[in-house]
Amino acid sequence: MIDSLSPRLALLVPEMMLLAGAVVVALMGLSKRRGVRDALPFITCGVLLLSIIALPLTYTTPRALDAHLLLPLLGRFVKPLIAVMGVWLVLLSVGSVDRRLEDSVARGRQPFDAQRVARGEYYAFLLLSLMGAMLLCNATDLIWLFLAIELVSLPTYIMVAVGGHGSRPQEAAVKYFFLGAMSTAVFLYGFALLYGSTGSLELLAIRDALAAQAAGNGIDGLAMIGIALIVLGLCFKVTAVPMHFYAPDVYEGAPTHVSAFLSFVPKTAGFTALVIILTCVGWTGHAIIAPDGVRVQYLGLPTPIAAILWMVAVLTMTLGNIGALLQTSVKRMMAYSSIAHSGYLVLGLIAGASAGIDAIYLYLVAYGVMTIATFAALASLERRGEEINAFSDLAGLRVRHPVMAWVLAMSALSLVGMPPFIGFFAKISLFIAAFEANQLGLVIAAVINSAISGLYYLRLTLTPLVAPPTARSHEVTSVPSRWPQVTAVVCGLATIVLSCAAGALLDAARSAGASAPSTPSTHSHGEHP
Amino acid sequence: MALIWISIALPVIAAIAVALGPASRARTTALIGSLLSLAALTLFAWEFPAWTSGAHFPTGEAAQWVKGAGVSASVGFDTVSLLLALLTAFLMPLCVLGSYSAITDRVKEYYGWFLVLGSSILLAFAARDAILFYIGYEFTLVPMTLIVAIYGGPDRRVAAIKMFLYTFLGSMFMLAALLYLGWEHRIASGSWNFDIDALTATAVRLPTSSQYWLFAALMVGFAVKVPLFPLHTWLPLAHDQAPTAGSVILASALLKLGTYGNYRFALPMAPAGGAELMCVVAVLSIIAIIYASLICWVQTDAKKLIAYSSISHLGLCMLGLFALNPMGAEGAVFYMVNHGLSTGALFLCIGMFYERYHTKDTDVLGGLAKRMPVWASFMVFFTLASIGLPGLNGFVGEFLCLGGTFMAEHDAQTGYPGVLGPWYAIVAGLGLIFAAMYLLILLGKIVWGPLREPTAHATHSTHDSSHATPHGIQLAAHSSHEPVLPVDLSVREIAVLTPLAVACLWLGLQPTPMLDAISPCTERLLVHYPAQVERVMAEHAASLTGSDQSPSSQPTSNSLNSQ
Amino acid sequence: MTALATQSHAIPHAVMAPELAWVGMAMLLPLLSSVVCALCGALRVKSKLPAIVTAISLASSFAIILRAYSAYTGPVDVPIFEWMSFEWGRGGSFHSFTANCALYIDALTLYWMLFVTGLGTLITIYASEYMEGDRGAGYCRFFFAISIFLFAMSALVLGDNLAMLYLGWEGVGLASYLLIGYNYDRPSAVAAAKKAFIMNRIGDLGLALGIFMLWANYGTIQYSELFVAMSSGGQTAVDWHVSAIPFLLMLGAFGKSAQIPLFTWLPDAMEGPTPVSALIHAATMVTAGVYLIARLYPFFELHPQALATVAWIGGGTALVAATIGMAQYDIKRVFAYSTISQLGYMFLGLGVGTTFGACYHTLTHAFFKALLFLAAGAIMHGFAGQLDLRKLSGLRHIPGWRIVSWTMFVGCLWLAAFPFTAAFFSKDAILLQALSSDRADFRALGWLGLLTAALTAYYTFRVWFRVCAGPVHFEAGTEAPHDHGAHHDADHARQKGHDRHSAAVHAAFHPHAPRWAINGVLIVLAIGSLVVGVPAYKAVFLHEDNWAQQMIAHSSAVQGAMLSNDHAHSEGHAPTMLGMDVHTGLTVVGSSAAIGGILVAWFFHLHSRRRADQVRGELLRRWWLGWIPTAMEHKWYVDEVYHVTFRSTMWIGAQILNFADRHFLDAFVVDGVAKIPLALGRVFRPLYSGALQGYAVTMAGGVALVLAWASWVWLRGAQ
Amino acid sequence: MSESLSSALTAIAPAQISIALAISALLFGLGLIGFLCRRNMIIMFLCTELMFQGAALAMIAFARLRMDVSGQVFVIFILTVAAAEAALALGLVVLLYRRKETLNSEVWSELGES
Repeated sequence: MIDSLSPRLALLVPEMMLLAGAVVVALMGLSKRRGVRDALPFITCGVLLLSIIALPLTYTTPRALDAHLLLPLLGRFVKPLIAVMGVWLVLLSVGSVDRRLEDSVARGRQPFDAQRVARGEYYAFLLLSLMGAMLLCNATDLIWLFLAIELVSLPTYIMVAVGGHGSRPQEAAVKYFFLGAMSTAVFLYGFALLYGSTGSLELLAIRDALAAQAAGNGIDGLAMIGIALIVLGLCFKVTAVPMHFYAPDVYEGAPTHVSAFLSFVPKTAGFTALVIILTCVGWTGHAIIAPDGVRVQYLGLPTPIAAILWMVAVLTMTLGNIGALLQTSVKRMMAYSSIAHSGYLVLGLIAGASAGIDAIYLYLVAYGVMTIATFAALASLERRGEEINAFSDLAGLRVRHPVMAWVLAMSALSLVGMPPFIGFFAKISLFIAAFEANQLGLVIAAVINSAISGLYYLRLTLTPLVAPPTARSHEVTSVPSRWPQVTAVVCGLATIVLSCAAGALLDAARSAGASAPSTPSTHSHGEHP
Repeated sequence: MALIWISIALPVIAAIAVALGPASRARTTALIGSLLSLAALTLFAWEFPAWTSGAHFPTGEAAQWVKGAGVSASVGFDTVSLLLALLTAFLMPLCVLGSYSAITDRVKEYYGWFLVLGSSILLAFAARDAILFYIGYEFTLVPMTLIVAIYGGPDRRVAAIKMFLYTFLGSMFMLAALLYLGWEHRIASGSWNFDIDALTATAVRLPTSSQYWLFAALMVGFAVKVPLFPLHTWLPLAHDQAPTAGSVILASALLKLGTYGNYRFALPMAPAGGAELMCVVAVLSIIAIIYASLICWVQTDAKKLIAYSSISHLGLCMLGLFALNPMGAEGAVFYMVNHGLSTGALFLCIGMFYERYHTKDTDVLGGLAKRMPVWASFMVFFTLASIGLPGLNGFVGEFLCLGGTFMAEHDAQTGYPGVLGPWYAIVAGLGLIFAAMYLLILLGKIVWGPLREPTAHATHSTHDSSHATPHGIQLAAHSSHEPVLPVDLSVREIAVLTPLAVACLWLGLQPTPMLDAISPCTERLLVHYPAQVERVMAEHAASLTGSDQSPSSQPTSNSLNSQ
Repeated sequence: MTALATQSHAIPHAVMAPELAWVGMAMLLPLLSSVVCALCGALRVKSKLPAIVTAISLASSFAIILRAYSAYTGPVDVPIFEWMSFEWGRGGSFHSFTANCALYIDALTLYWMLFVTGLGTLITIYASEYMEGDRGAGYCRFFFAISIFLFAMSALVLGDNLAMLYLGWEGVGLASYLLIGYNYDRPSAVAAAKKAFIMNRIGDLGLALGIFMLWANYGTIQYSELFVAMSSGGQTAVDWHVSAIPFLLMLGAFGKSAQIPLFTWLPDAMEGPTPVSALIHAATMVTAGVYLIARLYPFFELHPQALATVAWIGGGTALVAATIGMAQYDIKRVFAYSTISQLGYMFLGLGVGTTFGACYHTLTHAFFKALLFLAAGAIMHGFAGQLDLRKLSGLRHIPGWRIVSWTMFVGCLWLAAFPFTAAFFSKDAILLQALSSDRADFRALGWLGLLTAALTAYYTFRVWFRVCAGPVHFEAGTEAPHDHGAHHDADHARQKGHDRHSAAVHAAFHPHAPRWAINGVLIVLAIGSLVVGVPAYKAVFLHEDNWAQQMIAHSSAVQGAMLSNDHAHSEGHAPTMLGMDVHTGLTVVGSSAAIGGILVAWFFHLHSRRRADQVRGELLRRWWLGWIPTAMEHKWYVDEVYHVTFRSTMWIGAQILNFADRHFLDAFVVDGVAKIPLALGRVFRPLYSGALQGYAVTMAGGVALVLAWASWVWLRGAQ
Repeated sequence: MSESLSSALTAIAPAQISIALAISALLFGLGLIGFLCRRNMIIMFLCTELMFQGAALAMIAFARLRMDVSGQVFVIFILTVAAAEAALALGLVVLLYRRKETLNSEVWSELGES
């Protein structure tokens, strides 16, 4: 039945499953019985697992190739990545959405009021956001791209507002929403200009048009400004400078499980969108007529875009690392660390073509595992019902919660890039990609930045393991539900186990990164030699 | 090949066993684990075919770890790395045995991390792949920082953090250099491959300017670990705060990673750069010798004194390595092994009296020969070994390093033109006099002289003239369940020190087998240097005489990496 | 004894003789005995076993040396085992560095080993009784160190290459460190031990550099190959590298034999037990410097001024030490300075060219100086550590002390070079060479030597007349009844039964007369001093060749063996002295100096002791003369000068460096760098104030900035 | 018939297109400035809508220039997304108003570094 669908629709089976799941979960959220409401996260996981299983069956290579996608095999790597991380993100949030309401209803202090229950909506929006991220890989034209990006971010605004209680999540939501809307407008205007310059919304057509312009006398101004605006607009999604200002407040304000979601899904979607857009521009570089009339072919992005990305990369890394040094709140520090890691990822963008994209996705795998492990450890602990926020709460965690202390230590060491952990392999693959693009300066900047990051990640390692327990840290107890701890342990071990599979992951990413063969008029950059 | 991986993996398995097993059996499992690893390594060394050929064994293709980035999990030794690995494996059980009475709380973590540290050092020495070396080299930081931060002295966390960050920044420079080298190799041969031999082959053909920066970057990375002069400030703090076994492993195995790094990476990979920077590094190591010796003289804390003394001794070792002739290089490698043995033993001795008196301050403590004669004899023996008394192991290394530095100018004798000369040797010789001075002062204060015990113990020694009270000194001052230690050394402690003493004596009297094993490696190391040194000297002479016809472009450079 | 054919001047080539390996036993036996002593110490043996074992091993090594001497035909090279040797070759040129444990036996070696092991045996027997109050740990440790010393000394003398010499050199330094610091509960002893080791170490550095220089120029450090290379004019370039060799070796020799720059450690070394002072700091160790120069004598002719410097420093030290010796009150300190002074004579002899004179004086000096020290030791042993010559008098009248007094008298006669004593002839040989040399400065040194001889005679007999002659009066020393052992045995105190505290109680204290072991050794040494003079008597009366002269002539320490001997004695004009022939002149002046010194000492220190104090009082009153006696008593303030110039400046330097390292380099530089990112963080902190509009403005500004930068780059690129 | 219509239309396109683009840029700029200056949250949201309309106008102008209908299709989607955001924005504003009784956005600035 599936092959009767047009190839492009056949590829969307996992997304359809998520949609259906979202609807079911939304409805079940309203049921009176507590058991059903408690089962919601596990249903969500079930849906996600189903989509993971369905993917290899439906996303076959021949079908992908004749679906005229810009990066046909990208989905085969990105979609399972998003689904797997989605599962862990859901398990992370078990028991903490609507916790106050559920407890008061359970104790009978409040009658069950379908209006106030938000758990169903939370998981529905979560599934929708994941669906948006998956859809992004199959984008064939600008409209699809714009809708997919919006589908990723709109649900997150609500998740931030709904997830927790008190004024802080709401303040985070309002900031996140307004600044998000502004950045959406920016890259929408960019789309318009790009459409104006290339005359088509089809990504393949845009790529060929831009290549033709490049072959002629260089990409014209309108397209250049359009691409610049798109890149800057998307910087919001990946918390890159100059659009990163929301991140610290939103990560600190939002509940921990939502911050975990924000730190991974929008970042992956953002970088996928950036990869798609920059593939249109192409890393084949552009020809400059040298003074003596010889056409010199330069690898890499056109100079202005490369300059933008270079500036964005250096500023993001530096501001992220420097900002994190002074923080007393763990979640705020994780926000800055997410900014810093985006800075490293932009390095991959500049490298582009074969090495860059693979490095980005390997780094995203590693980054996902590391941050989810950290957030899961934080989510599994609480102090007098409140979330863990300050470093002093974590002091001497080893005494009462040894496993969580070790998970925090392992993930922090992996984030800093300490060798046996996956973080190290991700970082050196990024550096290698940067070398491929002759970016020695950027590598040195990244090296110095990761040395600076040693300062605050070491604090995150040593505080739970070594620091003497303080009065506050004695009150730290574990959350009733066991699932966040399970997530933390699994992701913590993954940081080491995955490093053995670093080679396999890099090869999988490499095959995904290959872009579609262009029409014969322009030469497509060869496979990786 | 399998034996190497077994000897590396065994301590990790033992660490896991310690973590899972009960705390009471932690010590024994740790001891068994480290002994097995030593046995595996000695078995490998027994039928090591390349004892005199200076080649690497086992060579050949190895499992690809990250194929895209060219990182392969290839492992192999040459005689120098095998000797240093044997030194580490030899010291591991001794340290575990030595810290039985020192560590009383969080025992499982201590032995777990200690074994992981040992296996990571072995991995670094065994690695044939630059990134694999980096993994082993870098990961030693985590267990070491935790051991110092958890089990150390009063302000241990500051020392641990400083050690971690200082070495981490240094190794970042080294990583950048290695990656740049991998990139040059990628351009030259088309694919990423981090095998050390391949990288060395490419690095040697680089133009002099890039070799210059490559050598500088590698040098900074390893100078932090060796503690060369300006970058040494973290070592005394780390030693002062580390627990006994921690500072033994830090002094004898971790510092050797720095000198081994120079031997494996900095020198062979950038001969052109190395030849030019040789004077700078030699001057730094000479300053290190004099500077650290003078500071030792005024130290009142025994452990800090030994820490500064190892800075001074390793300064001499580096000087020998940079004398660029076989005599100096062999002396340096030999010195690496000896320094590990004698300084490690000294730290153990200091740990032993620290466990009894809980103070390292030489003003408060003194004349222990009367109270602890056996300990005193061991202390005197090891101090003399590190002073470099002929007949003991320190002398041979010192003599050869000094000789190599001295001979550097007389290339007629060594066949290797060098950059250093007699004046370097004379100043380094002064350092040796200071070495004798401050170590004897330490002996004079702690071992000889009238018996001075810290006040906490005065009450226990009922009448000072009577022989040692049969029962041990009641350590009321410390936590309750501290094991009672006999006044003089217990059998366990003697069992720890005797193998070290025997090793020192044997290496002192019979250095030839080890020297013969090292010499082919050092010759292979210095194969490019005579040409480079002559070039540098020619340029230097040309610049002096102002004549500008000397070819500025280096003969060895080629237009390799133009796009 | 096979007739030693007088060889030609060239140094005989050494023959490889592996079958003579048993001579190596002479070196290894003391090592075995040290191991046995260490075991005794570990097993807490209380008996005299260590002393017996050491004595036997030394006696047997002495026998081995005697047998080797009898079987001696020519220089022999005996390999034992490989110590440090490796080769490397680059491009065809083959280089090697070999330093194996092997023996080089020639006449000089045997000459030295004879008196080293001989005296070693005698002094060990003496020490067995002297140290018996200390049985147990101290006893074993003492004899362990003595055996280590003798192993190292024999390694030094027997070794066939300079590395073995260096091993012995530092080994004897270690032994003297352990033995000086024997009473380790006395801080002064520990300080003296440290000072001795460090001063020796400074000398050792000179020696090490000399060894490297030799290896640099000749490619080998084995004596046989060195002499071959030397005789064939093998050195590569005669520049400062070659001529620096003698000066560096000289520094090593002066460090070990306590000459001018590095002599202050020897008087402090008297802190050690007296047998140690006798054996090490009088007879054997301090002669190592003389042996070194004698062994490598040809190399001292590489630089014209080398031997002259040796002579000048020798002469200078002799005079300075004699002047200080005159003003000391402690008997052992006087003898220590006399040792330095006599060593000065030996170096003077070497400098002016008579290796025979120097070596023969070493031999005679070894015997009579050991005798004097052991006598002093007996006194100290008996009088509870009393060594101040003002508090002892009239010993020869006390029953049981006659042997000690008269053997001491023999020693003093020899030290004062009384005419027709062995020392007179050996000193005469040195001064003869000096005075008959055609160099004016050597002749001046000769006269200086004669003046020092007079001073020596004076202070020697000052001690004897003060201590042994005159009315019987003595005060007990502050030490425990015997001057050894930090913690004396409880049983020993009971056995003596006297109250060890009140030193002033005269009647209750009666000296503890030495028993057969000490008296026996003293007598043997006195006879030895006589016997050692026999070759000189035969040379003077029977006009045969002096035995010592033959031995030295037969070895490498031959004057002018290598270079053409430019200042050969031109028999043309016989050197004259005061109008008479040199020989007769020297005997007349020398003996008159000795006798005059003795008479002056008799007058001041026996006849009228009050006068001595009066003279001293008058000297002190005159301001322009007053400083002399005080300066002499304070050893010309040499120690203080060293302290100020070297020790305190380095101490201040070290404190500054230590402060700089901790506060500047560590706190300021390293922590400063770590604070830069934190400071930057504070700069950017206000950007995150929390206001929504604030973020929006910054974002818009950021976008504008990035677009401007991109367009600027683009425009710049497009031109 | 359609060709003549399109050919007729294209003749006038380039001149008018720059005016349309200028207006869209003006709209976008006004929206941006309004968003930055006004404190009232509803007005801020309206300004974002204004920016959306600016983009839509640009899109229509280019569609007109290229005589390609897909640009206008994009505009329809922009309107739908803008509507979705409007719903979400107002819901959020109501939530905030219920919490803090004011629409001023400066009230919401407790998070952030002091």
